[in-house]
Amino acid sequence: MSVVYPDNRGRYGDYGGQFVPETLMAPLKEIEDALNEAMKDESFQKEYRNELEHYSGRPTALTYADQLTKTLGGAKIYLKREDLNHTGAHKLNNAIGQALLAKRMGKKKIIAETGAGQHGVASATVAAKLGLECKVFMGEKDIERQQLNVFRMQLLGAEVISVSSGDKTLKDATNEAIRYWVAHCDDHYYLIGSVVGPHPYPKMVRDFQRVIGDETKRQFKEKEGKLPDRIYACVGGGSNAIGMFYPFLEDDVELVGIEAAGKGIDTPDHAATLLNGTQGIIHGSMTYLIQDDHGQIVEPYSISAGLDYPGIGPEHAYLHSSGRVRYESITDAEALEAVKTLSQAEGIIPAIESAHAIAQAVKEAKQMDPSETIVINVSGRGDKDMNTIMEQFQEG
Amino acid sequence: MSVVYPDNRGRYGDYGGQFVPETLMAPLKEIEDALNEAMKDESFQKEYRNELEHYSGRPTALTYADQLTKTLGGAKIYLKREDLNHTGAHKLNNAIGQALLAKRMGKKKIIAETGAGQHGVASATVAAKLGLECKVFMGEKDIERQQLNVFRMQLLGAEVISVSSGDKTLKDATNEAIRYWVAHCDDHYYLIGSVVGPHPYPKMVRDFQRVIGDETKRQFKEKEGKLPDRIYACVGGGSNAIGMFYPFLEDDVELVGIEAAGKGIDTPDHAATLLNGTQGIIHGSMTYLIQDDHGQIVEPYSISAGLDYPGIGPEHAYLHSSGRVRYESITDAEALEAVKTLSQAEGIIPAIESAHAIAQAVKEAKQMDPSETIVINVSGRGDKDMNTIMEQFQEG
Amino acid sequence: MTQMVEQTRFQKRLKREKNLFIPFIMSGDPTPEATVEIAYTMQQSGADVLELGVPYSDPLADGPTIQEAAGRALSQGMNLTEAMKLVPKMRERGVTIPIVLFTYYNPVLRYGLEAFAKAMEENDVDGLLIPDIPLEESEEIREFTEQYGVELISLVAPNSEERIKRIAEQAKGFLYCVSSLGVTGERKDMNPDIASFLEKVKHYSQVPVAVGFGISSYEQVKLVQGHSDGVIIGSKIIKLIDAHREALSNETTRAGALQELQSEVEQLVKGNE
Amino acid sequence: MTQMVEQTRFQKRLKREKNLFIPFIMSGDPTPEATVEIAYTMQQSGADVLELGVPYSDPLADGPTIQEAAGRALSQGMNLTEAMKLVPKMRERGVTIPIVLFTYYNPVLRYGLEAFAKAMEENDVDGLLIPDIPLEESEEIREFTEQYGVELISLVAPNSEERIKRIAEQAKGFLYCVSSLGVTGERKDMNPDIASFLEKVKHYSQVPVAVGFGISSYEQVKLVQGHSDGVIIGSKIIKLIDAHREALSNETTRAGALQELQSEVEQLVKGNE
Ligand SMILES: Cc1ncc(COP(=O)(O)O)c(C=O)c1O
Ligand SMILES: Cc1ncc(COP(=O)(O)O)c(C=O)c1O
Repeated sequence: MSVVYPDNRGRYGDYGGQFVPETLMAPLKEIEDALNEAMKDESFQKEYRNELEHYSGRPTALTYADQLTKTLGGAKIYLKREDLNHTGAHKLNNAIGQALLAKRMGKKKIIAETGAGQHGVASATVAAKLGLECKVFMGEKDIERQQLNVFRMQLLGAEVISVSSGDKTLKDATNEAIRYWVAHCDDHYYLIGSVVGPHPYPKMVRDFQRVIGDETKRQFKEKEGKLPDRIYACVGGGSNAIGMFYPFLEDDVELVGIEAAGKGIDTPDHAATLLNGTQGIIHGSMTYLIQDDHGQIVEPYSISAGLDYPGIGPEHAYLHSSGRVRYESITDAEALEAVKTLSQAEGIIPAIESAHAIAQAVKEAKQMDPSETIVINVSGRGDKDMNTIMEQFQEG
Repeated sequence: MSVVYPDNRGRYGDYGGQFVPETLMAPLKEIEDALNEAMKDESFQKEYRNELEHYSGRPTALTYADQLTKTLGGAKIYLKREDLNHTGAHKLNNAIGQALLAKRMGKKKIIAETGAGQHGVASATVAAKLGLECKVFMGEKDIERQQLNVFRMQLLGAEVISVSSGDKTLKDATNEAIRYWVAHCDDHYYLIGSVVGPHPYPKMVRDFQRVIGDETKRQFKEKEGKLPDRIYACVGGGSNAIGMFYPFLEDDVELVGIEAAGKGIDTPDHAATLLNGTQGIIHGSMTYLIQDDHGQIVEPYSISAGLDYPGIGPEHAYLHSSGRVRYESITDAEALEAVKTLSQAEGIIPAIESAHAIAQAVKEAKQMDPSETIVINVSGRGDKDMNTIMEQFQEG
Repeated sequence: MTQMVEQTRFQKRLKREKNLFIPFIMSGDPTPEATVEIAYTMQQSGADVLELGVPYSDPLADGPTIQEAAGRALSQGMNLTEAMKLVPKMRERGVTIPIVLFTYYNPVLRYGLEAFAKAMEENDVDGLLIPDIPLEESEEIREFTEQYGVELISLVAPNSEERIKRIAEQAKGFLYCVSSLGVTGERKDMNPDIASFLEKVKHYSQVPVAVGFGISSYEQVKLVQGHSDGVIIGSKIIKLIDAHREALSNETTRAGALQELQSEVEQLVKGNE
Repeated sequence: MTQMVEQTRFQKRLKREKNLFIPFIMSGDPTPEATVEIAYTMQQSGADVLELGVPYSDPLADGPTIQEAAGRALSQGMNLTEAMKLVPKMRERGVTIPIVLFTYYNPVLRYGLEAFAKAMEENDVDGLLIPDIPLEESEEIREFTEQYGVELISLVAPNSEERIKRIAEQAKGFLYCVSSLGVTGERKDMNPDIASFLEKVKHYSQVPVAVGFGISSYEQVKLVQGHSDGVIIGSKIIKLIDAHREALSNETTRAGALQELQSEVEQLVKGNE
């Protein structure tokens, strides 16, 4: 792979970097050094792959969506089944990698931020598995909305720390996790859940998630003897998307990232950071974000808690500006419809996040030729969303 | 495998058979013939294995429980991860096999019974996947208790039929499914969820579940170069247990099935059919069941909806009588404690059903020598049980 | 088959072999006492054989009407032992037609096969019908019913196909033909293929062929009698009884209710006059 | 580096280089008008430099006290533009000490780097402190602050280690030493290793070395002054101000409150007499 970013300042073109308080420069350097060394160490790689295979159950399946393909009558559709990972989403790939790194660095305690609780659960899970202490920062509002995930984390032995600053949601939980880390970076490792944050996080999380794309490439070739024409993935922070896209960046494959349009990209209630945001800094990284005219960060909106983040990974900002990846957006209503579509056509209830990618793919697959092929990354399963989906369908 | 039962009447020693109304004899014969023919057909076998691999994500991992082993200081513990299957339990193995058979038989409609909803979800899932119509019979009481699973089945396109006869739970849902089947057996296939019911169901479900044991044998040999000393599995109807045990029946491996002792095997509130029940007929099969002095079936009790069945598969009755499998029982309280134990030691939240097997294994592993090895079948994940577990821990 | 010379109790009590009317009633519904009287009333209404149901917790061959009747009977404390005890009382009351016990297999197993067969004999039960044992599973109980002189009634269904011959050839008492696929309970329409099905059954059967499941009107009775030797009426009878539940439960109002019941049953099996 | 001859605005306004007292106040907390008066009061209490905070939605280097002050200021409509406009008013009121704008980087980017530097000059702002850009990311803004004569204040932390030299050597105005790992806010105990850390910093620094984060009592002020050139006090000052929130918000009661505030601040930095 000859993609040469990030540069040594952690920049992807104009994006990325380390916009953090001075106090964090040392811990970031420590992580970067440890990471570089670990990634070169065959025993670390082996340990990481071992946990992916024998703990999380990788490789995840690449499922041919027989009925969906037939119903739409267009491109041949495959689903990359990240929903089959232990704990139900791609999040664990990264959590495993970082937790192993933390352990290698001699850190006995990890901290993590979470919105809906998916990354929190993944972090609590690997912490339990590796015998680390785990604190999960979570907005007060999210704690109320996601009681089951809160309990799940506690059952796994993690401490869930309620964050009452700001809007009391994911962005604030992240702020608070960073604040806590600043004060405790000597013995705590901060396990970020997506390709966001200061360098080396976006790169590290990408490298722990690229297993999605690497596997897909191999599996797709086995099944079809070629590469897919297009690949779809939803984009919140952007980790499942970059994990899927990265190994295909230099191939002749169209890559499509789907943001959450919430109630509509022309309303204030959306989370379409690239399509409707502006350049700036969030959580230590230069990227796109949703902000007001004075540079105050604005609370985004999406029905899916995992896409409801006002920033986006800097590599996506770069791939957007370079035009290598096409970004689209899908509304709440379209995503919910796609949940239904996939459930009834394939017996797979996707996470609402993933349903954004499905909705866009369904739109486009119809227009494509049956000789063309696509892959949709099903980043997670919908079990966590059943209450939301139920409420929505019962209202509507 | 030279185990020669069931005989041609579907008997496992004294147990099994076809204690059904005359009207069902023809459909049962039709299934038996179709099954025998399909099992010999390499293309059917291939289709079945293909769905297991590329849809459900098999083989499921065999995870070494590093921390649990170290904490207990006894036998080396492995976990067979049926929780990693699509839809979260071993149930799908069987649902896939039977739905493929139904399709092959030209049936466009399937019916299924469900208690907590796990087998209902598995059936609705494969029905969606294979384009079959699906009706799921579920007791009125269970519908109230398991609203999310009801909605999940509906989202998958299944019709959930509320059963208000009898105790309005699983036993009655099964009765009602059988009644419906009797009237509609010309175009409906009845997809039973465990190794229960009249011949050929117990054999068929076993043969679709034995993939658990076959994989375990191969994986364990790869990792340890030998066979495990003991294997543990929980027993409700008995499908995950028989699926695990069957390939080991002729090996020098101790097999332990764990029933639900509910509030205690010496109280009326238990579901320990073999240990505390008596011989009789339930749902078309001669086996053990929980009944009163007049042969009326008694509603069993367990905190886990999947073990809360008054009968048990006839093959278990046979293996119990022959002494080949040792049966033990675990109370609600012990199972809940085991949920916590596994969650915190390994980052795996098991289904409460599976936790019964874990609890027994934990008890015994401590007493064993570190040179000995055991496998616990983690039949499903605990997500479905979070409300129950939360309530229990908040009460306690 | 050398003992065919001696007639069974059932055979002795059966007065004719054509146009049989076989009502099904549930022991203990609405009360054990009422059941005895209802049995007698059935005979008065023209019943040729009485099917006496034993309530069971899991009656999987039955539709809602009989399920509910079983539920009511269970809550009256009815069970296999008690149901058998009703038969001598019926005899005392004057019931002379054959009485066939209808019970699921599990209570029988629980009772003990031989003990049960012996108890049937002692209580003057003439026949036994177990809806959840097909021919293949009937060997064990058959041994004892034969030993104790009880006719084990067999069932055939429209989908029995090549099994019909085997079942019909060993049928005892009468052969119970299930009218159509499904559980007990009323049906709007009769199975249109019933005629050819019944012809086939009659061809093999040595005993009267009676049709049950879903018969609930005089028209259906007529239709079925035309092709067979008799009708079995269950759910409809249970409903007629249930309409008088309170009156039948109460000793002072019972006689009147029985009279009404008798005329309703007569209308059902004999038509409007 | 040939223009080193000319003094910056900051340097001109800084009256001494030892025992500096640098209070932090939040623009718009409790009101914009009050902020102007508070600034003057700080000068009266002995402040040598004023750190003027600009509220930000996501102040990730700040503890709860300053976060909450920012929240109050934001709800007063305060922002980067408005905060700069306060400075000429402070000058009018008589504030002659250097004023350093404290703002996170995102509002600055949104404003536009050059436009912002120019606006700082126009509004007579002397220095700029951005807590979320380390040396490595400061190049772009530095170009413009230098062009418009604004001192870009740098921070060093106890874990800066080999970075200390690089940071200290290019420090402007004063060098902000973070007392210990963590965000802004009071601390019970001071970092015991602070002395050796400060020695190292002073060794490389050409400008006064001031210590901030967590200083909240006279004892701590004394301790820190002993090892450095000054103290920066933020959260404690915000709390003192907040205790007078109502009185300060109201024009008729403001003067009295300011007087009390002055004596409280003096007590904090000068001790009990
Ligand atoms: C299932 C699922 N998909 C996608 C996302 C979005 O994250 P990312 O864009 O980093 O993949 C989340 C975040 O929680 C998620 O749970
Ligand atoms: C996770 C899980 N384990 C075990 C069982 C018990 O069934 P069986 O004994 O057939 O494996 C169930 C039934 O729903 C289940 O969901």
